Amino acid sequence: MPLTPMTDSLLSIKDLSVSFRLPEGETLAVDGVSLDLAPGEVLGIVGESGSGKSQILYAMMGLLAANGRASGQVLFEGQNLLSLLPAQLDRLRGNAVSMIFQDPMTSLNPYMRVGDQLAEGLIVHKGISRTQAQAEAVRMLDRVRIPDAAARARRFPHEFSGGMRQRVMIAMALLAKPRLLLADEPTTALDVTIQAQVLDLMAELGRETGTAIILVTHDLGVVARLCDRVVVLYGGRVMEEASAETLFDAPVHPYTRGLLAAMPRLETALTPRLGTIPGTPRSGGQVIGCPFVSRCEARLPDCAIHRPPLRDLTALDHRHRVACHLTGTAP
Amino acid sequence: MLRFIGKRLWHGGLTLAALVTLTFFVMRLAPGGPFSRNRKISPEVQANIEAAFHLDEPLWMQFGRFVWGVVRLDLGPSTRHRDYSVNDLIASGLPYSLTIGFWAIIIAAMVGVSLGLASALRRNSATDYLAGTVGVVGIAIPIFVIGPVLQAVFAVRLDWLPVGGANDGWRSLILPVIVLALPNIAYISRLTRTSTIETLRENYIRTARAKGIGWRRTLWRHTLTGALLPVIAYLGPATAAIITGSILIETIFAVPGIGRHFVDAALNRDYPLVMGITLLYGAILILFNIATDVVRATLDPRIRNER
Amino acid sequence: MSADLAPIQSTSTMQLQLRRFRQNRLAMISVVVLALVTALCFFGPYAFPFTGEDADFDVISAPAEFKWPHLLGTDDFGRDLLVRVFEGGQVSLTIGFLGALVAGGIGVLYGAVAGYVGGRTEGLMMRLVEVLYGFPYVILVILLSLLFGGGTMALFAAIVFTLWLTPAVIVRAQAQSLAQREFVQAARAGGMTGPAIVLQHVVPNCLSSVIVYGSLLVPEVILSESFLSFLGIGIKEPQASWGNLIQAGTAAMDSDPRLLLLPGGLLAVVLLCLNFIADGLRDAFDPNDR
Amino acid sequence: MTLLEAQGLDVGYKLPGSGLFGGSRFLPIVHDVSFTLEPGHTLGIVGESGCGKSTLGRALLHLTEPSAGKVLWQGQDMATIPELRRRRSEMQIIFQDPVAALDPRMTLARIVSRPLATFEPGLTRHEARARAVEALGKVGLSADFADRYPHELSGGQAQRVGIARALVGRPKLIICDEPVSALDVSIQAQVINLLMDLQENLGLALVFISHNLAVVRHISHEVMVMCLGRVVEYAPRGAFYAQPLHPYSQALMQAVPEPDPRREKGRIGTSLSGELPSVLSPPPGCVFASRCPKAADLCRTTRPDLREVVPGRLAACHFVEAP
Repeated sequence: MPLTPMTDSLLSIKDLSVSFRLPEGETLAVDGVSLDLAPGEVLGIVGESGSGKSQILYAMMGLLAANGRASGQVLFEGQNLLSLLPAQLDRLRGNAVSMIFQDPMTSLNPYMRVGDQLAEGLIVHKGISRTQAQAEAVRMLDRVRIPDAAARARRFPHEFSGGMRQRVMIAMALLAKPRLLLADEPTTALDVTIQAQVLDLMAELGRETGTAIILVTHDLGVVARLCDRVVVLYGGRVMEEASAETLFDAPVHPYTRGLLAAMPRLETALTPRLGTIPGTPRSGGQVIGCPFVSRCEARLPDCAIHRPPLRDLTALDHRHRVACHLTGTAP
Repeated sequence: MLRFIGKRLWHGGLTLAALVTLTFFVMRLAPGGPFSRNRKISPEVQANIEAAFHLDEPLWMQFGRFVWGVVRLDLGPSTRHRDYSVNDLIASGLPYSLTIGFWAIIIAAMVGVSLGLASALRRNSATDYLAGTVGVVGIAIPIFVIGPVLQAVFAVRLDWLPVGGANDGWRSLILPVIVLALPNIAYISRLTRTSTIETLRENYIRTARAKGIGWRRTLWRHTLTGALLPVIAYLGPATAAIITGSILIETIFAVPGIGRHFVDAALNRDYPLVMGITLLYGAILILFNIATDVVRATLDPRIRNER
Repeated sequence: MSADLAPIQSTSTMQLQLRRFRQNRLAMISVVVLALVTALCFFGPYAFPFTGEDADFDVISAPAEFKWPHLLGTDDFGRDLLVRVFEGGQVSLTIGFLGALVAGGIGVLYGAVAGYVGGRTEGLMMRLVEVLYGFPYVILVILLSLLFGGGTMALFAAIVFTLWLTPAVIVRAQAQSLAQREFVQAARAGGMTGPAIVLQHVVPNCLSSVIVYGSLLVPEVILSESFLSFLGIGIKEPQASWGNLIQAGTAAMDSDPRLLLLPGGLLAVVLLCLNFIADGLRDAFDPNDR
Repeated sequence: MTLLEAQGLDVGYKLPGSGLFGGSRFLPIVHDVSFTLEPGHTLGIVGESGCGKSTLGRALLHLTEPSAGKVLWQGQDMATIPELRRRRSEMQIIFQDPVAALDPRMTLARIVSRPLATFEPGLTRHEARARAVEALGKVGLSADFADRYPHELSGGQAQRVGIARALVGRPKLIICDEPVSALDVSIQAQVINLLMDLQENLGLALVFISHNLAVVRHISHEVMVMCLGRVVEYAPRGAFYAQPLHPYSQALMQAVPEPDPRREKGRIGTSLSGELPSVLSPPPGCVFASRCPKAADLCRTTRPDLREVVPGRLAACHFVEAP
């Protein structure tokens, strides 16, 4: 789904930063991230732990921890989410924008029947009756392939497997037909065959309802399976952004290339040793120059001093942007 | 659910039996007897008084007689108050102890929970510090200090309330109930505050907020259950604290409840009365523990089908 | 291999916890006040030419005029109030700290063994605790102090026997989770025997929660002693203890409030300090609600 | 000489019964597992959660007692080795959660040198510490790490300390129980390479347990696939990844997402339907029958035994033929 001109983008994040006040000082988890999303598009945000990828979603949904602060702009259908009052934000949350989380075992209310937890959103946002909402909930449970949905709706979360609970979460999120679904590592805690089921479901429902999806994950395979476009994050900053095909066929940024070399593969030829990126992933914090400099084996003297801007390599396909001084010299 | 209650009753019965047996033999082992403290009376008189109370029989016989008594709900005569049976003494004292204990728990729960919730929701606010001070005062300053002080101020000096006794209807209950409730208000408010803060950190609260159902609905429909479960679980042991406290209250405010009887009975080795009250207190405690478990089971489905 | 910042001076978990405790002003003030009161109680009486039990009949019920030697006056037997409160403090504080230490010690070992061993033995050990918990505490402690024949030692044994339950339950839960932790399994893979693991891995890691709950145990023990003495079962006249002093004070409440306020006040101050210290320790050891 | 051999191994846990004297129920987790492992070789054990691979790993060292069958260490039944704990220096284990595997109250030098107190009691404190620093060096941690504490380490560094502790007693075998699952991709690669280097330099045998087929492919010589406590396929690495025989292995291969959009976009919609069966109520027939696309009534009733379909390759399926 190529990105049409900027004006009718569903979501436009401009220079978003998220910082946390800790006793030992202020740390910057997200440092000036900008990205756009077209209606119905599936965008992947990839990064290791500490890259700040989840904090972008939490900032948008107003779910930051008490000591967290977000700055910049998050325009969703023209409204800046960061400046909305809680009551205004609540009209959108679970209605126009909804979110699913990583750990299915703890994300559902253990004391409330599953059907009621689903129906609740509809009752609040669509103002329909309880019985109508519960019927709609059962239909949605059936749609996400929960066996004998009507009976299961009356049961409690601890009677569901991990995979089933994640499908319930997806049903809950898509019940109100949102325009945007935010997914924070939805399949990380699942087994690989169950993960495949959940990814298929998300792809199917996304296409069917035209819901745009932002998928945050550390697993490059999951991104390849589900996403149209990918953003690679490191130390709270965008390192590279491109269509899935371009990113995996011709990665430019040393970090992206390093990640792909470090990932063990099933089908390509075996190499005696995996490609490695030395050192440990850096998390947030004020940094002059490129955050990846301490681990980058292709670094230039300039990388530690000047912060590489996100340049558009228009020569390749329409949207391939990279933040690296190496490309500065390239055509 | 019934199986759940049945199992709890069975466990409770076992505990009560163990409790009563232990008390029976510990009392017998304690030095001195029911009549050893009287002024000089001739050995023969002493002997047949003891025979009248079957104290000359072997221990297991006496225990058998006691158990048979319990089954017939007749706890036998009191060795100290000769003209009253244990049943009479309990019947006269119980209403007072129960009323005070009951109101103390109700007030402690209501005031404690609301203070705890308010301070958890608006942390470091005025209510938070107020609840904090009430909490610390309640826990740190014992009943037998607060009681006499309030008594001196409100009853003696200002004469708003009766100094003691129980013949002035509910007015004479106010001070005892408040003093008895204070430590539990403190404990419950601190407990509610911590459990609410922990519940607010749970992932399913984050999901509720992400559903955009508004903070009020999130609080009432999602946060409250999780926050109150540990408090309800504490209400069992709270009754034990209330029972302990009631003995003090009845001494300070001269309330004719069974708590006071117990201390005198223990000091004077009034075996039947001690056994009677122990049985009563033990039963109250176990029933209350079962009640709190049942309430928790209705709220938390995992407990319900766990057993 | 791993490019790290300059080798920082490494701080052990214990040092980290102590530093966090020191930053807690309220807790530090409480430590100072508690130390002051304890010192006064144990060394104060030496400053006076008489003991708490010497009755001086020509100064009966002297008012508090801060005049030497009876600074705060005397009770109705002519015994110096201040010295008696100090001596009472000695009794209550000794029983409090010693009682918490012994009850805590028993509780920790019982809990650590039950938690680590698991299986049927743990079931039985915990059943016993459950039964003892079922006991109305007051009956148990009164019966035990009678069983042990009254007097300070009997009181001490009765209190300790009833108060080791809570630390046992807390440490058992902690030991149970520790037994599953990988570093305990790694110790077994490292050839360590069961007892060695309990002593070197389980108990040290339970210490932090023991210290927190131990500090809560001290006020409990002091309260129990005063409670029993108040009921006339604990420390008997003429020996002074805060319990029996307060009991005497309540009887003369309206005529001479000093008799109650002095011991009661000191007891309240000690209990307040202990509670603030306990809060400080809990925040220092598991600072999750930062 | 075969280093480690499992013969018809069954492992399970006793669940405490309810009530005071309630009888305890026995929950079987691992059923009838057999294999041999040569020195310097790596056996990869792969399977989804609940398939019993971690339980098997612990039973191989008798950290949990097997309920049936035998584990032979250099030909000798481990149950009969006297003072087994003194011989544990030869067989070590590393864990999934690197930080939880280190006692938070000890310095790294003490953690790594602690096993020597049992294995080589003669060593002085100073010699033990030197051995610890040497072991830390072998896993790429400089000497100044010796006095640090676990809470000051990253996940990757903590896992290296776990490996150093395993190395200090000069083992012949290390059981790796999901050692890299909790680590980031770039750190995962570092630890995998480190394990392979150590195997080459020290002639170590490894039992590598993981749910990640790609990681297992990179490090193993032989691969064993487990499902619900049973072995469903056993084969040398090359043959297995070229042509997995058992339908479950094929399904796993199919489900693992690769960083290749064209391959993956073609895979959407091919996932299995049905849920992971629960360990508490294992199905009578084949363990994969409830989700297998080729399942027939035969599969649901009689359990296929593990048979040699091709020399050196075993599979437990009624319909599997030689490739």
